Amino acid sequence: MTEPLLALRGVNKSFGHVHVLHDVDFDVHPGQVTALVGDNGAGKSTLVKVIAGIYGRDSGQYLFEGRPVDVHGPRDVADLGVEVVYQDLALCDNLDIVQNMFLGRETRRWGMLDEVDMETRARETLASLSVRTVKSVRQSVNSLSGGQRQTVAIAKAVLWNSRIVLLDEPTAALGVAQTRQVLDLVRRLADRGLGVVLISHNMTDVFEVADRITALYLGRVAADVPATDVNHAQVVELITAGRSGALGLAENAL
Amino acid sequence: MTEPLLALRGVNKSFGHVHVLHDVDFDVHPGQVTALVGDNGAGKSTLVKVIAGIYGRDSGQYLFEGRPVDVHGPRDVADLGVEVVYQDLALCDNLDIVQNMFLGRETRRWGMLDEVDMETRARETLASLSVRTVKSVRQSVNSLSGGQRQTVAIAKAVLWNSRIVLLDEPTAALGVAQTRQVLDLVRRLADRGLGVVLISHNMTDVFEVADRITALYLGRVAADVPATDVNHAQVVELITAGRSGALGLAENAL
Amino acid sequence: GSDSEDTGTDAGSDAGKIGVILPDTKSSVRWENADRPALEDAFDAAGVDYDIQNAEGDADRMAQIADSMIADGVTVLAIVNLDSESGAALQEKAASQGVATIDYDRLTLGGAADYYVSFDNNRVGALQGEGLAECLGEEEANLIYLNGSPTDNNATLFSAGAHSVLDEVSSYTTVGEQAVPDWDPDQAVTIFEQLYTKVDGDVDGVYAANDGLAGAVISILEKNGRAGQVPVTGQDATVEGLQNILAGTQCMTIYKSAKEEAGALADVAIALATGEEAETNGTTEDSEGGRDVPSILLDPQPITADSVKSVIDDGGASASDVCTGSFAKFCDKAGIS
Amino acid sequence: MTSTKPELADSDFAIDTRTSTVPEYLRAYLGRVRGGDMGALPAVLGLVVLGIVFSVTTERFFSLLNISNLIVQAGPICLLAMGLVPVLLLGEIDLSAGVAGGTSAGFTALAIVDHGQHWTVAVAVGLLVGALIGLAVGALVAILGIPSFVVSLAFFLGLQGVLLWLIGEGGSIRVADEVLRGLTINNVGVTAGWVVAVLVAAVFAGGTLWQHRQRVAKGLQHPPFPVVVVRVVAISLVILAVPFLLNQNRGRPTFPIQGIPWVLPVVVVLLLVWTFVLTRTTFGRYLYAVGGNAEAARRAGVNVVRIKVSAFVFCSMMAAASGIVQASYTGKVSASSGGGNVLLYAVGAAVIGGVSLFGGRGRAVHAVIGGLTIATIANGLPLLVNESYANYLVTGGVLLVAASVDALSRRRRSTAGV
Amino acid sequence: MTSTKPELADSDFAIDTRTSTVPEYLRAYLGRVRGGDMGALPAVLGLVVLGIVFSVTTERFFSLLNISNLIVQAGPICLLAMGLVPVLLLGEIDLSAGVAGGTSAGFTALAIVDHGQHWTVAVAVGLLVGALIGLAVGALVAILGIPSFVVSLAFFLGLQGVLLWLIGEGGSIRVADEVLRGLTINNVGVTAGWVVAVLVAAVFAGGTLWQHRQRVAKGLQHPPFPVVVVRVVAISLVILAVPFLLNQNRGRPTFPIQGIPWVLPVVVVLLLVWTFVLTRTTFGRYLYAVGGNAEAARRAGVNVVRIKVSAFVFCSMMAAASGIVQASYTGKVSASSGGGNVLLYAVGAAVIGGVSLFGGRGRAVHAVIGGLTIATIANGLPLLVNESYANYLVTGGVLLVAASVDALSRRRRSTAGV
Ligand SMILES: Nc1ncnc2c1ncn2[C@@H]1O[C@H](COP(=O)(O)OP(=O)(O)OP(=O)(O)O)[C@@H](O)[C@H]1O
Ligand SMILES: Nc1ncnc2c1ncn2[C@@H]1O[C@H](COP(=O)(O)OP(=O)(O)OP(=O)(O)O)[C@@H](O)[C@H]1O
Ligand SMILES: O[C@@H]1[C@@H](O)[C@H](O)OC[C@H]1O
Ligand SMILES: [Mg+2]
Ligand SMILES: [Mg+2]
Repeated sequence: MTEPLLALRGVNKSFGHVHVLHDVDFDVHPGQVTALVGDNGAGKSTLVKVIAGIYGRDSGQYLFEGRPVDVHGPRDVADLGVEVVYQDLALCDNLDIVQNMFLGRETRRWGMLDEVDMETRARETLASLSVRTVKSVRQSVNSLSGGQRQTVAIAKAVLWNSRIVLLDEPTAALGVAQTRQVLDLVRRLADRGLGVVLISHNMTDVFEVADRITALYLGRVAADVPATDVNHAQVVELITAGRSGALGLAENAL
Repeated sequence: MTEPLLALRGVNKSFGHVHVLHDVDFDVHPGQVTALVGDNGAGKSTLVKVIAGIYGRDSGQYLFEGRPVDVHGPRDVADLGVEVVYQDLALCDNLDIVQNMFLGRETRRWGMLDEVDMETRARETLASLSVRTVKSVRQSVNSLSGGQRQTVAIAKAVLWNSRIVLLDEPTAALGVAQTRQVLDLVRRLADRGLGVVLISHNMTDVFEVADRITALYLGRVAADVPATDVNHAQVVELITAGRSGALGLAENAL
Repeated sequence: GSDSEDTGTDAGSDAGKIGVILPDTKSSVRWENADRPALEDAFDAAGVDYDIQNAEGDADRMAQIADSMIADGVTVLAIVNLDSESGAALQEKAASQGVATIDYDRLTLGGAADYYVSFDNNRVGALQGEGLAECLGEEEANLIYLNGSPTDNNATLFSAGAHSVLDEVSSYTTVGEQAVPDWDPDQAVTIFEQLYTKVDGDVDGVYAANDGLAGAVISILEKNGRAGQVPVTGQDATVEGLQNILAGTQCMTIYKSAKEEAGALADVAIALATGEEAETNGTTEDSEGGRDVPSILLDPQPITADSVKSVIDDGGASASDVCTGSFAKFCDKAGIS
Repeated sequence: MTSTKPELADSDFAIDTRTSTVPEYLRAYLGRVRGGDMGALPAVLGLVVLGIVFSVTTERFFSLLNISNLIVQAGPICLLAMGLVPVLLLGEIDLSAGVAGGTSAGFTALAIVDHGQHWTVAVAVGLLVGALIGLAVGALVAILGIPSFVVSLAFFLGLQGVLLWLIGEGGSIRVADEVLRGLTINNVGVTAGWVVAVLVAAVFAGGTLWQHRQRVAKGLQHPPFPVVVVRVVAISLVILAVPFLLNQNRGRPTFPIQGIPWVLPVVVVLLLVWTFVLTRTTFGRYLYAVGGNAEAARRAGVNVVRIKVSAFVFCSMMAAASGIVQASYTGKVSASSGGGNVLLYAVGAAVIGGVSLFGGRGRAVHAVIGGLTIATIANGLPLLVNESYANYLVTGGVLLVAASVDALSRRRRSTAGV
Repeated sequence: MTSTKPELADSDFAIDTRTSTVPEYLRAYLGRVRGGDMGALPAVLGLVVLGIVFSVTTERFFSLLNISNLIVQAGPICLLAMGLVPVLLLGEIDLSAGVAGGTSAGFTALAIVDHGQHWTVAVAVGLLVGALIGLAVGALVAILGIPSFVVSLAFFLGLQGVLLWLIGEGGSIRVADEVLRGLTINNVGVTAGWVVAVLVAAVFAGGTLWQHRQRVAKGLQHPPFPVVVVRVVAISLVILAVPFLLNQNRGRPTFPIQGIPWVLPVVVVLLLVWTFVLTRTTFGRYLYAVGGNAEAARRAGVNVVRIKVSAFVFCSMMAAASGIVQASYTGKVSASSGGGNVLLYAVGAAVIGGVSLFGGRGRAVHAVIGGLTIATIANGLPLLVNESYANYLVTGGVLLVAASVDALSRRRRSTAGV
């Protein structure tokens, strides 16, 4: 197997007295789709936010291309070439679609915002994601439907030449056609050599695109296996019980 | 077929110059699960909010048990016995789980909030929805995971003895087990004689629980048919193209 | 509490401590710039322990300071009240704790002060009125009144005093009158500019309650090319006022010597603290309390271009402050150095 | 839906219902504190720091006389800040509360002076005026939807006009009533003070223990019993310390002053009332809900307009109470009563105490702690500096220090880096 | 990801890129207005209503002399309110801006009086002082995380101390410089006024047309050409009306006054600068983003701390400019400069103009319109009433009316009942 692009080792994270992540090891491999699965509240989004630099770690290592890196905030992570679609979307409701998509990466011309360029590129990217019924890319995002908002968040992340893309339940609010587009996109990104992490509760989707599956159970990694080594039922067992046959956490760890 | 419990006739709704709902007729039958399907941005959530009294109508009738009713806000609708789970959840982040679940319907004893009663009932309802990993029902909801939040919103709606329950993509963020519970719940509610409306992009779920399917296309009702009369592929066609064979909007309406 | 811990200078250690509460910093610059140093000098010279505070225009704060001072062992308390009622309440409370009180500059109607040391505020207004009349002469004249803060009792008295003089002159017409909130010179400019605009500039004299307001008036007169042509009154003999008088843009001001007033206060306070009778030069009737308050009353002096020098000679302002920049040449002319 | 009573699996809310051991409880508490959830702790810390600074720099600060001064001086700002709490909880502001207090007090004073009314009637008139003002402000905000900053700015100005008109330029009205004036001058009798304090302590202890038993009986989340006992004992001691200290003579030998100043029970009672309203009634619950997410509250059927209007009404009524206490202290109502920076200080007090200006977070006790902090600054400073400019400078500086202690200790580790 | 250029289906953004016809455009515009999205329209409406009321009740209001008075009087509040915009966009507040302006102006005046500096140097000193104050406030807010209300309240007090100390013995400091004083007293030469106005109108027209062509060429959303032309002509006419009116003599025959007051170009230039910064630079974009959703902005890599600190720095620098203009008008800096209610009025101006106190919404021009509204009230009232109490009452009332016009017209129909 290739060396992981990004790796966490022994990461712990608590909120006050709530210990959410326990000694988590997690790898992102280039050219692969890693599905991160787990029950509600297992700690998937927390893990994503730790990777994204939104939350600090209480302990544990953060390695990029095998080297430990100092991560102090989302900016540092973005500089490594990591893009994230958050479950809670994180859009600025008072800004329009274009402004949200380019937030923090505005293109400029003579020091001024190049609205023409940004608007054109936003339009293209959205069209490629089967966005329909959006009347205008200059609509403010608070007037968008749930699925439209999610599409904007996804479009925002894939607009850049990044090396890793993390998607936290990106298709939860999407329609049939849009979900199709996003799954295709996920596959395409991995085929282009990016490391892709996909969080989803939909096992059909997971098995369709994932190369590896990492299962979290109550904040612990229950399994990290090639997708071809497990079946649907086993993954569901890992998610709901933390173990499935030989796979999963040792009895005493539960 | 039974008389509809709740019916909309010829409803139109615009936001500024964006015409979102066009002459929509919509029925909710007692004892049935009506699936409301449609592409992202088709107007499903808007329709739900019109029914819930969140948005006023620009025109059209609102009938309850065949009689026109005056609806001026969510309170009026709640008084009719209609409960809603909104897609955007609408929880107060600064309140805890119990407080959110009972918001607007607090139980009181000697004029004071009866925390003991509310806490007990909240705990029971949540347990019945397979909520796990929530450390305490006194946790404030802003510290909950996406799925946990969604469960709280659902629990809030089913806590009451209502006559109609509208659920806008209630399982979008839920895990496998939790989704199971909610689908079972939906069926149980209908079996108890309630009118249930379920919005979902997941066709498998729709076909599992729905008695009728209403498809919206660009704000127009493309079809309103018994679930047994259509198949998966037809519904997807209705959603994405507005028509499927003889079903759907007339060519010139598109 | 006991007074023994006081770290006062030797002479006054058993005289207790004297507290003075000044009213504010905004209505006039005199309180912090003239009265405070003069009081400090007087008390230092007498060798008594003292504490001088400023209530920042807030009667509530004044009551708090009074409490603190009493808690701190002050036995004689002098106040410049912000209005009679709050002063009276404060004095009543002080008296109930065995603390003697003095009215400084402003008489507290219905109060309990043992002594009153001051100039007469009604008289100040009258002097302003007389000054303006002198600058205007007998001819027909349209007057505008720019009064002090509507919430300051003194301002009401000043205005009444001025009216009592000017209303008697039949050739004068009042064409505008307005109070300036908080004596704020910034707001005063707009208010005056609008009063001026309202009569289309048809103004011949302006009653401004103090030098700060006078400065605001002059600013607008300058803009309209009429500074120096329209006489303006003032009060307090501040640097700004004296400069404007020298430059000919202000008609007069009122000089209330802080040195005299503070010295008188110190004498009375020390007498009270040591249990002696203070020397007074009369009594003032407190119409509300129905009593005559033993008083030391000093003379307010109207100041015009000719008498600016007397203020400086008296130490009411320093020549170096007044004669800066473009004003040096006027000082030379007036023989001030 | 609650007819079925499913067994609660151990992973569900197990931790929730079990009695935790004392060390577990303390660890959880520390965890919460480290997580940034500390209630009034930082504000109290700021106040303590301030107290220490003043006692070190000026010897008089900790004298009995000064402490009782401080209590009286803090009364009006505590009341005003407490009144602002419901409005701030909504994420709104009421710039007019200060002058509303002045105006109401003006009516109260006039009722006594000009109409010879009994003080109870006069106070009722004042509170009524406050309520009407609040009704007007609240209606404009909640029904017309004008931003509360602008509405209350307009009332801030307009009410100064009303007050001026009421008492005339430069004038003022005396609080000519023994009882009202006594509110800030007189003290509760020594025996009465003891009796009341003991009663309050007993009721508090009884209530807390009863509540604990309730929760244990119903299998709800509860702290370990020893923790409850320690808390009850500690708070009872604090309550009893009040008469113990204030019943000593703090006047001069010739003018003995002893007993609890009447203001204290007034503030304490209102604090209890507001704590009750905010935590135990639906109105209080809805204040938090609307402040947290007005749309969610509306969807839940909360009558947002009514909640908003009521908040402004109660705010102005508390302001009226504050204005009356202030008038009692100053002995009069003048045209500038409640004007100036009174309101800014009160809002500052609430914010320092821990109330959020963005709505949804804060308690009545925060306002009192913040009010005490501001009053302590005002009380301690004259003991420290003289010149006006220094006074301003030091006030600003000390305010900043008090707020920094709060901010620094409140800072969440969770969002910080590793 | 943008390497593939998919054909845009008709349903995608068809409406977006097509040139709409004029009736279509107007219908869409009306729809937007009815939907509550009206920009500065309601504020302008409020201002117009106010203007009509004053012209009807007092004959002097619409005289040329008074209009130029108004322009000068509105200068300082417009500048201050504009400075507050970036801070308000963040959802923060700066109570100290007014006195920061007074203090900065104090330094400027002293640099001239005591140190004989050239006015340019003196103004630079004032702006620098402003920047430093803003830096301190901003750092405490953004880095320590103390609520801006409290930090700026502390500075509001502290800076009054600084100003008192600065002014010292003299009690006030004159603005002893012809140029600075001329800012509010003198006028732009008649010819120069015409030249500048024509130039501005030409640049505006050219810029707008060029931008329109750009958008049409790139196939982006754009209004129909006739609409653009009408807008260009209308605004150019307004620009040219200024010298047309103000170049007439408005003084008395003996002392002719004509030309555009210097304040006007100063305000207009700063308005253009701020409009540019807010709409065309990343800094401006980030102000909106942080105000709309600070966490989203942080996740997008925006340096939130830097944005916040800069906003406070710019705010205080604008306040310094405002303070200097005010000092020029008053002729001096005094202890009360920038104190009192100056700041509340400025915030009120911004809010009336359409800036949200909750952050994320507002433009520079809103501050100017709101500032004009407040200045109009202060300008018209002394023409109307004399009694102090009536003055307060009417000010409050008029403010309320101006704000109601705004609120009522802004109310969204969408959330109302059927
Ligand atoms: N700020 C916080 N404070 C306290 N607890 C938190 C906080 N954030 C998350 N948690 C808790 O941490 C656990 C993990 O949450 P997380 O959001 O990572 O779950 P998840 O795996 O993404 O679940 P879902 O599938 O529902 O999105 C949950 O139990 C949640 O309640
Ligand atoms: N407040 C609003 N202002 C303007 N347009 C709006 C507003 N709310 C919704 N819309 C538009 O109305 C259309 C329907 O939105 P709605 O939320 O009802 O879609 P939906 O069917 O629920 O979609 P999804 O499956 O993505 O949740 C969308 O195109 C949306 O952009
Ligand atoms: O001297 C004056 C003082 O008496 C008054 O109260 O305030 C203004 C001053 O000018
Ligand atoms: Mg999650
Ligand atoms: Mg939806």
